[in-house]
Amino acid sequence: MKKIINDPAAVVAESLRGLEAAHADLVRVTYDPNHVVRADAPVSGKVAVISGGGSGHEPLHTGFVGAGMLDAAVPGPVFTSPTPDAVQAAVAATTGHAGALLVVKNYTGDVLNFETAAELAAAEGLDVRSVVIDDDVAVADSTFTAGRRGVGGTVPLEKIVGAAAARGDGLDAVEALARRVVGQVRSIGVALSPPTVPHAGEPSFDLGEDEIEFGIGIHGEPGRERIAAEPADALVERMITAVIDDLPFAEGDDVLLLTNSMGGTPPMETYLAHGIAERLLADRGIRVTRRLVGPYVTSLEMQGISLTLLRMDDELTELWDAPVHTPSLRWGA
Amino acid sequence: MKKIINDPAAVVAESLRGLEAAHADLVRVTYDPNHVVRADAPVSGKVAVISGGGSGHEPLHTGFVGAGMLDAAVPGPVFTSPTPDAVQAAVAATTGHAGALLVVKNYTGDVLNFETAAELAAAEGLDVRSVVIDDDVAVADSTFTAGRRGVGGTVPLEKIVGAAAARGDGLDAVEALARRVVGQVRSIGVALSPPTVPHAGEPSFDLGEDEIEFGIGIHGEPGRERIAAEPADALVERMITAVIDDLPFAEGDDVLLLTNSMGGTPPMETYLAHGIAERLLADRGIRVTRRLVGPYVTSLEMQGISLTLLRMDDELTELWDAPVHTPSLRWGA
Amino acid sequence: MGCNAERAAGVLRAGAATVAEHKTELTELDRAIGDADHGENLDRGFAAVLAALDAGVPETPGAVLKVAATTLISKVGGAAGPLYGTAFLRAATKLGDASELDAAAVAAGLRAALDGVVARGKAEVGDATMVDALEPAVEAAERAHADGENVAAVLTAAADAAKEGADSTVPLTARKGRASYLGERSVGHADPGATSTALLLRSFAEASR
Amino acid sequence: MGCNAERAAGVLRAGAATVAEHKTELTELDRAIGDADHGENLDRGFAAVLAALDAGVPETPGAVLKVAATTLISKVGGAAGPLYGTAFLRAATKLGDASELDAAAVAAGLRAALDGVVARGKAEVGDATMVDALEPAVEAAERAHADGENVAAVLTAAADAAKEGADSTVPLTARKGRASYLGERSVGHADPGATSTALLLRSFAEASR
Ligand SMILES: Nc1ncnc2c1ncn2[C@@H]1O[C@H](COP(=O)(O)OP(=O)(O)O)[C@@H](O)[C@H]1O
Ligand SMILES: Nc1ncnc2c1ncn2[C@@H]1O[C@H](COP(=O)(O)OP(=O)(O)O)[C@@H](O)[C@H]1O
Ligand SMILES: [Mg+2]
Ligand SMILES: [Mg+2]
Ligand SMILES: [Mg+2]
Ligand SMILES: [Mg+2]
Repeated sequence: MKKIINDPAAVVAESLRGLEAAHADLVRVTYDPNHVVRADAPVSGKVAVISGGGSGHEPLHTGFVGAGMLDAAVPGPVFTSPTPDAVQAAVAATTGHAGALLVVKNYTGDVLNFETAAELAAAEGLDVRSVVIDDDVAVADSTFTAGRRGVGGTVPLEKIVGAAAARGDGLDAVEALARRVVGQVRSIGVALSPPTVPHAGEPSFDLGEDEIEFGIGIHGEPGRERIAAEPADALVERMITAVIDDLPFAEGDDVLLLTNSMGGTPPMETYLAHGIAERLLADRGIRVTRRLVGPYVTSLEMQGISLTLLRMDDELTELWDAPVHTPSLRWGA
Repeated sequence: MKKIINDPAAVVAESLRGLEAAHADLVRVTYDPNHVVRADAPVSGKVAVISGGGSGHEPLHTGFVGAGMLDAAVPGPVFTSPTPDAVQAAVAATTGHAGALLVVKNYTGDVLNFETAAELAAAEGLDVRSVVIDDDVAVADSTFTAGRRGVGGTVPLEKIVGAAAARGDGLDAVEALARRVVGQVRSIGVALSPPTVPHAGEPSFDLGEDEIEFGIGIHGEPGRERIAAEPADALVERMITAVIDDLPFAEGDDVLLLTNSMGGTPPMETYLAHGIAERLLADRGIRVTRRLVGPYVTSLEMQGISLTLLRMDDELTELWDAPVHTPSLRWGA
Repeated sequence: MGCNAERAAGVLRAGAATVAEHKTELTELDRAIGDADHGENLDRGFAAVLAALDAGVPETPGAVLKVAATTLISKVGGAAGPLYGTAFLRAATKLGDASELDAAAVAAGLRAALDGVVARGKAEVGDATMVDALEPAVEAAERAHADGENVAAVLTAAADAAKEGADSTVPLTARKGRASYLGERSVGHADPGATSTALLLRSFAEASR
Repeated sequence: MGCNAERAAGVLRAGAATVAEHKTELTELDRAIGDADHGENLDRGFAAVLAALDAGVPETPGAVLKVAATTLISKVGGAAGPLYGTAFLRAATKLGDASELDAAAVAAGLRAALDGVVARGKAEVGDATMVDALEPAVEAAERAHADGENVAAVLTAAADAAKEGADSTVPLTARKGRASYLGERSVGHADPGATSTALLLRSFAEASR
């Protein structure tokens, strides 16, 4: 394992120091328990939107803290959910009588820890709700699994919900909007190489020189199947088909397309895949009205990409377009 | 080699298709010869700022085309300078009587090809100047080498010169400003793993599990020396010292700090390195007044980072802060 | 022979030592079918439990377990943190403020722990989770107690059954937690949480002798 | 025996075939001390030269070389593109509109090519560049012509000297181009551009027989 780190145990806190130094105008970082809140928190009268999860997926979530998106992010250890006390600290720093929405990716650990934090916050008289995002079509949603995972769809979810909170929507409305977005966003990922968790020191899985893990999770969890390496055209078609067939998306739909690098895949390949996805969607009569291309939900240095489709309408489009000013997503500001 | 590509020979054009699809509001892409110009080019009466070079360094330069930065980018084949006809096409699409500045990274191929293009443009009566950036302190500037390479400093150079052109500065002023920036920007890079050029199919160099290439170039060219892997604190100190000692930067200086991922290094490590660099600069009484952290000048999927310092003053700060709206750098818009 | 607060603390210290010793092994198991952090997570938590106990051992076994519970909840994270935390919390609540535990209390505490884990995680035996170790352990403990065994013997019976239960996860397809994403590919691997449960119970049994 | 436009085109076609054949080898040399693209770059350019000649061979050898020059300038890129392009352009200019070339013209054309490369790239013999192959080649060609040799023999002498010159770059420290970044680490490797120059001249010599 070669990484630009010191002590594997300190990697999250030391990375947060860099974030803090780089974006002191946007965020405030508190350590132990680690949480990142917008510089002007708490914003009085506003529903707080809070997310978090294991670290190693940056910019998710810490890079999305700021005006128009998250009020707080709670980064756990690498690939490990934060603990309830950290979530509670973030709630305390951002949440007033308007309440808070916790955006939780569907992993057993995240769900359990955020659930516990929400209970604790409720006990202190705060109105804190959770929405669980489970957009990964790789995992069949059945009683035989922990359910679909939360992956790339988290980015548009946080952006859109953050915009709704910013324009003054109440907690009921923000929560309902979040559930609506969760209902119409789907993703799939592939990996070409494994990530290496710093404290583990070894790649999280082995992948032959000619293999691709299709339906990878963002922690290097395996997906649907291991397939032979194939040209980008075939791979992206396989991916987009899995996503479209799931919801399903249909001819005439307007969609947001997020072509996401898993970290180790550089812009050249990410844009290349994006171009193919746009073409395939056009072929199917699905209109891409908004797009985002780049590393937004990463898995350390894992090579791979994910594709996310969110069915759009006027309200979602307006909320997506609303100003946002965070370390990693910025427009209109 | 595993990459998300189809035919290695088509990788640049196919990636441009994705860029075009994703940012049709910002850029226009022309193929064969490949060049990317801002959607509203030519901007009448404005000095055109044009750059280019081998592909594989995205977002440099194509991701910086748009209002407030580049009028055109000319992407060559991977790691290979574009040819004069492509540069000429970009000049033709963007340049009027106000003339154009070509921003050229100091590599023999780029210098020769852009030089040829400038001669051809001059022959057509256009006032086209070139500025060569050579900010890489890894390479001693002597008659025994092709001179310092142009690396990370290209980003602030293009941003600042682009802002000057946008506010209406004439070609003499823009050219003089460019030379001033080149005179006070310095960079150094390290690699932890090699890039693989698509058509070559093999990593560009071999690096042992415990080795770091110190002073790497952005095409995987070797640098000063191969050192043993070391903790981030020591590595970043080695880097920042090399940069500071070179200009030299001194106590009391205001600087812009760019902590750049070479592609395969994820945000967690890039921010971690940034935090260390900020601390070391503060220790030396050098004030970081502006910063940029992320993958801005990459070398395909190479793991590594570079640090760039630019000595700032009021004018450069104002130009850095000026609105910019490109695929990969956006603020104030 | 009963078990007072000091002994309870000793039992937890032994658990912490076991986790530290098997940290790499647990993480390796988690690498195969999860995300390669189970040993790391538990060790972070139990090291904090050690530190908390070093700072002062509470008055009753129940209070000792409560310290462990809150520490694990706040330090372990992942799926295992809330689950182990709940287990210790429910056991602590069950034990109340008794100053000494007998075999009956130990068996009842284990049952409460299991109920807590199931309430939170909704796993059943056969899903290839820590429940596959804990449920047979509880049953064995109850049988041993019914047979009139003492605390150490009750815990030993639990540990033996937990070990068997953990081993039984090897041929199973995981249906809860991260490993469930693997589907049939989880077959052939011991569940990390079941394994850590068995290791912890073994260390508790040995420390209670 | 002179060399008309058709023959000149044949010579270039032979060059293109050689470049295609040695593409991987040239890229490998460039991987060692450069950026692993020299074979690829040249092959892209010469394939385009082939296509241009297939579309129609111009009237004179000079015009043939000019087509090669502009094609190489626009298709090769990198350092080698402008340098080879300049070489062919200067040679073409030197040859003027003669319809046949004799040995004197070939030697003079080679000299013009070398002058162009040096004017653009500012390299000297010993810097470990294509100049290390081209300069001795030009001198050998001039000697052969002075000795009364024919076109094929002049080119053969050039090719032999170029090969020796290319080999002579192995122990050198590169001082121009990308390889110069390596400093002493460039020692022990043949320069890719010198090697391609030698290969091209060899193919020209053979095709002109
Ligand atoms: N729903 C559940 N019920 C019971 N135990 C579970 C459940 N989900 C996961 N586990 C246990 O947690 C273990 C994984 O713990 P750990 O690796 O620390 O957390 P994470 O999976 O979040 O990284 C599994 O091996 C399994 O025994
Ligand atoms: N200044 C120069 N003068 C002469 N030849 C040069 C010079 N710089 C580079 N070369 C030649 O160019 C070759 C490299 O060509 P190529 O790999 O195609 O371009 P690049 O280095 O831009 O990738 C070198 O091997 C060398 O022979
Ligand atoms: Mg985990
Ligand atoms: Mg090159
Ligand atoms: Mg785990
Ligand atoms: Mg080269």
